[in-house]
Parts: sequence; C-alpha cells; structure tokens
Amino acid sequence: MAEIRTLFEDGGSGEKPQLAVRPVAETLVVDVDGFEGPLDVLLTLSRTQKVDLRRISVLELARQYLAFVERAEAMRIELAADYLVMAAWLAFLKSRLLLPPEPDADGPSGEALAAHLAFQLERLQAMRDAAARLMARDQLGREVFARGCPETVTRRRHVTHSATLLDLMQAYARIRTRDDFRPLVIDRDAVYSMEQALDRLRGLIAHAGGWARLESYMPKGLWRTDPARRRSAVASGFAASLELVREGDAEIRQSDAFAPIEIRRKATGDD
Amino acid sequence: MTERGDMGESPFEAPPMAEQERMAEAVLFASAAPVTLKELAARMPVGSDPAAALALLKQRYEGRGVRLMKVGEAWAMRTAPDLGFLMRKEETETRKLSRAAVETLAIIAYHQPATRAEIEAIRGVSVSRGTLDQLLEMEWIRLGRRRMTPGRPVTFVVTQAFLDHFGLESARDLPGIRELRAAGLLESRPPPGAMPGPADDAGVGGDGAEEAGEAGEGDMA
Amino acid sequence: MTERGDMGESPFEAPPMAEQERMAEAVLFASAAPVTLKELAARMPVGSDPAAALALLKQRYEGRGVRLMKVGEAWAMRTAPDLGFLMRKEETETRKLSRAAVETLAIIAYHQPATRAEIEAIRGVSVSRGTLDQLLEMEWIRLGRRRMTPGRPVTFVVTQAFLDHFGLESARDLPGIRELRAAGLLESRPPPGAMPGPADDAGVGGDGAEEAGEAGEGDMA
Repeated sequence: MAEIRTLFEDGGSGEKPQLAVRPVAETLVVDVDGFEGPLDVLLTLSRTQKVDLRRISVLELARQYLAFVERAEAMRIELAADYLVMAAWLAFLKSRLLLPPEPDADGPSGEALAAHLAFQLERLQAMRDAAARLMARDQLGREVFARGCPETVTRRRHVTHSATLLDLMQAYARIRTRDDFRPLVIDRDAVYSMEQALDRLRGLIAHAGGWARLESYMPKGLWRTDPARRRSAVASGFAASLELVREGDAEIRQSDAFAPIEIRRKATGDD
Repeated sequence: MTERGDMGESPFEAPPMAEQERMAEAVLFASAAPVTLKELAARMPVGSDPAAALALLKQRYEGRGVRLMKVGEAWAMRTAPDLGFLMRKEETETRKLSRAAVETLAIIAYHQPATRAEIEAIRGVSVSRGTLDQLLEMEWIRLGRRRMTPGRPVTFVVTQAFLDHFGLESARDLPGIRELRAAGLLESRPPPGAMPGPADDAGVGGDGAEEAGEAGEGDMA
Repeated sequence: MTERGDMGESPFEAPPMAEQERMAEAVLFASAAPVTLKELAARMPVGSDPAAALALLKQRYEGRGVRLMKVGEAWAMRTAPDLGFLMRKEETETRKLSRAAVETLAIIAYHQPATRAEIEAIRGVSVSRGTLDQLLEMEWIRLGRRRMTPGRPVTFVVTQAFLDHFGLESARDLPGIRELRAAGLLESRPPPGAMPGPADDAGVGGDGAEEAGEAGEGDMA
C-alpha cells in the first residue's frame, strides 16, 4: 500500500496530530495524514460517541466515516484505495442495518458484520493501550540498569588435533597413487639422472658375468614404456656406461653403427 | 587461583551450597547479559545445582539496590527500578520507536507467534517492511516457526532481549494480558464474510476461531 | 572522611542509611568505571553520606562472590579473586591434523618401523621436525629400535594410543592397497614407477621387511 502521507500532499497540515488530542470530525480532512488506515479513522471517530466500544453505534460510525470520505472528495483529496474500500463496505453495511433482512439473503447478517467491526475496533484499541502500558514499564537503560563494567570471560583454548581412519587411509592412498598432490617438489619424474643410472649400473654389473646389452640394465616400468622417460633413461644409462668405462670399472662394445651396445664388468676391476 | 580440587575431596563432589551461591553471584554479576541456567551449570563445578543457588541468591538480593531477575530462561542482575534516577548518567540513548513500530511490537508480544497478515488485520493497515526490520534489528523480535497454514507464512515472536528490556519474566507477564485474553481480544476471529482489510486474504490464521456474533447485537443502533 | 561539609546545609533530609547503601550499591553496579566518593556524593541525594554507605556495603559483601574494592581513589565492585576460575571458559577445539602430519602418520603406520629418510622418500618431500614432534607429542607415534644400517637411524612406530584412536587392533588391520583400491580410495592406474613399500601382500609392519627387490628403482635411493 502506498504511503498515506504522500497521498495528501496538498491537504496535509504538516503537523502530525497527537494521538490523545487528535481533533475529530470537523478537522479530520486536513489531519488525515496522521491516520494509519481506515480502522484508525474509525477508531478516532468512535470517540465522539463517548461510549464503551462494545456499545458503539456502528451505524452512526458508518455515517461519520462516509461523511469524512465525502469531504475528502469535495476537497479533491485523493484517498488511498483502502479508505475507499472501507467506505464502500460501510455503505453496504449501512443498508444492511437499515433495511429489513431479505428472507432469501445470503451471507452474514448486518448485525454480524457490525459486531465484527466493533470487535476489530475494540481489539485495535486494546493493542494501543497495551503498547502504551508496555512502553510505560521500567525499561532497561532507562530505569533499570545492567552491569556497567561486565567482566570479560577469558577463553582458554585447548587445541586437539584429530584425524579419522578415513583421513589416514586417504592420505596413504594419495601418496601411493602419486596423484596431483606433490607439494614443493621439483617435478623430475621424467628425468632419470646420471647419478641414478650410475648407481643402478654399478650395482647390477657387479653381479653380472659376461656381456649384456646396455638396455637390459635399464630401469623397468614407465622408464621403458613412457617415451619421455625412456629417452632420459637411455641417455643417462649410456652416459653412465661411459663414466664406468672412464673409471675403469666396465667395458663397452658395439659391433656396428646402431647395433646394440653391450657392457660388462671389467674383469680386473674391483669395488 | 583456586582450582576445582580445593572445593572438595572429590572432583565430583559439588561445593557446599553457600559456595555455589557465591559462584552464581560472581558469574551473574560479571555478565551484562542474562545468563541461562545451562551456561551457569557449564561454568560451575560438576554436580552443582545452579537453580538452587539462584533461589538463594534471589532471596539475598531482595530489597537491595541490585536485584536478581528472571528473564525468559535466563537470569540477570539488574538495578532496582526505584533507583533509576541515580543512574541518569548511564542512561543509554534509546531510539524513538514510531507509533507503528510500538503497536506492531505490542501485537507480536500479545499475540505471538503472529504472522504479518495477523498484524495487518489488527492494525487495519499493511505493515511496512521497515517497521519489522527495525524491530528485528533491535533484537526485540525474531522469526518463529512457520505457520502450518497455506503459504506457510513466517511468524514473529518476541526475544529474550525484549523481556530483558521491559523487565518481564516471560511473555505471560505482559501487562494486562490475562484481562485481554478473558475479554476475547487476543483471539483470532475470522471476519464474517468479506471485510475490507489491507490484504485480500488477511485471514487471521485460525486456531479454531469462533465466528463473531456474540458481541452485543442489541447495541447496534 | 565524610563530605557532608561540602554539601552545606540542606533543606532536605537525607534518606535513611539503609537506603543510602542501596543507592551506592546500584550506582557502583551500573557504573562502567570505578566511582569516586565525590562522584557518588554528586549522584546521591543531598545530605547523604557516601563514605558511610560504602562502609556498610563493603561489610555486606564480605565473603560474598562479589566484593567492594578500592581502585586508586575510586570504588568498584569486582568478583572475588578466588572465583576467577569461573571467569575462564575452557574451550577445546578440535582441529584437523595437517595433511603433512596425516601423510607422515600413514606412512609410519603402513611401513613401521620407518626411518625419517624412508618417510621422506615415500612422501617425496622432507619431513619437518615439527610434524614428527607433533605426532610424538600426541603420542600417536614413538621411537622404535634403531635401524642396523649405516648411521643407525632411529625408526618410528605407531603407539597403542594410535590404535585406540583409530579403532584398530593392530597396525596390520589397516586396509592394504588392494582394499583401498576396492574401496575407491586408490585410483586403479598403476603408480608411476615402481614405488617402495608394502605391496598388496606385503605384511604391514614387518621389521624392516625386505623391499629390496624394487629398491633403487623408484625414488628411494
């Protein structure tokens, strides 16, 4: 719903009426921006009757409200839709209350509708009174005060580390599968170092008898199947074989260009 | 610092009641916010009876400048309201609530849990988003459980901070709530037939509400 | 001691002493900072004797959970020092073990006894002293027998506390590689390069079991 106030730009007095001293009937139109909806207007109008809300004359109230709407229209004040809806409804209620009930009329009786309106007004008034009583109570920070300098509760933290069996197994599985996780390691997977080749060759030819192809000493697995690794392993293996010969630990031979290179431990050598 | 061992021979033996009362006193005194029984129990030695300690404490502070007050499910030390005039210096600037906000707050407090449609049906105007936001921000209301009616609308209820602010033990202690209930003004009555309202189906979610009709028909002029 | 002289003659009669005590109590309770006698006198009704009120108050709180204390030239209410332990909240926070620690632990569990060099070879990164220290401190690993190899390196084995924590009867109950794979914890692709360690059928936790067949091929060298 649109703000009521904006609909009364030309008619507003600029001053919001006080709840208790709100002027009624005659000055309603100019002060209408102080109302919070049609129910509020009706509640204010009902005060002119100076009776218990339970004994209020709804018919009289309907007359007053309709007069209020007429005035607003006469002053070319555009009323919010719900004010007009309420006016239409009250006109209907008025006719129901004035005319004798038709025998075949359906829907609730005028009395039932009027009673409900009276109930709504009484309930709204009750809530306003309750709100006033609530706000009149002793309030924290106004009449009642909390501790001015609360002592802070220091928190002492114990940190316990924990891991589950699943964490453990997953960690192990991760290491064993060498998946993507390899922190701070320079990836040399595809490089078979000369040192590695030397170590391997030295260890193996020590137990070998005669001539054997250099490739047979190559590492197994991916070092043979993966082309990049194979290349590295072959190169390092050959370099290592030359190194062993240089050191006098091995002999190599090749029968022809591109023929297999063979290697054996030098008979006289010892390590 | 005294450790638990000093309290008794066994770590499972609760300290004497007088000592428990002292402990409850210290904890409540040190806290500006209400302390729940559960929190208190968690801080006191194992086997303590915080409820009994609080009962003793409440008695002790009867008529003093400071009182022990129950706030919902929690307890707090608060100055006696008759001495408020001494504390003007401590007074905190409270934001002025609009009439709409005050009324909305009262409706939620007295009717809780209340849906927005119910608030609107009572006030006869729609509730602006800002009003509820303000009350939520002040932590005087919070969302309750959804109403099990078509659309499952959210409900609003008042908070412990609300109770604390207005010095209420529970929402049952709201001023005049018994009389209002007895007068049937807290019931939700669906209107007979179509009644104008802020929303088309601002039907007040019913817990077996009665039709109107009992309100004096003879008084109608 | 009293400041009554400052007040001059008053047309008002000072409230009874018991009332003055209540007032001092409320003011000290609500004040954010310690309150001096002068401030107190300024707040209390004319003709009051704040010093006397404080003396009464001090007496009243003797031995209680809260006490009246002099802080410099001012007065304040403070919780009794022997109850300081109530103002501490012990919080136990459980944190996940770091990835490095879990991996190191896993390697020790599967390969025990394992030397540091072995752990590093398997993980492919050096093991920080802190990681091993943490696991030792948690008592999940302990030092085993020294390896009878050059340098006689220390070995690490898992403890009973470790087995208890992970609900294992022995380290042998740890699922093997085949089971890990079946459980979807291992990808089915073969590891790049033969890796040292217990194969599917290699007993877990042998005493330096022979893994020599493959040693020297993989990263371990």
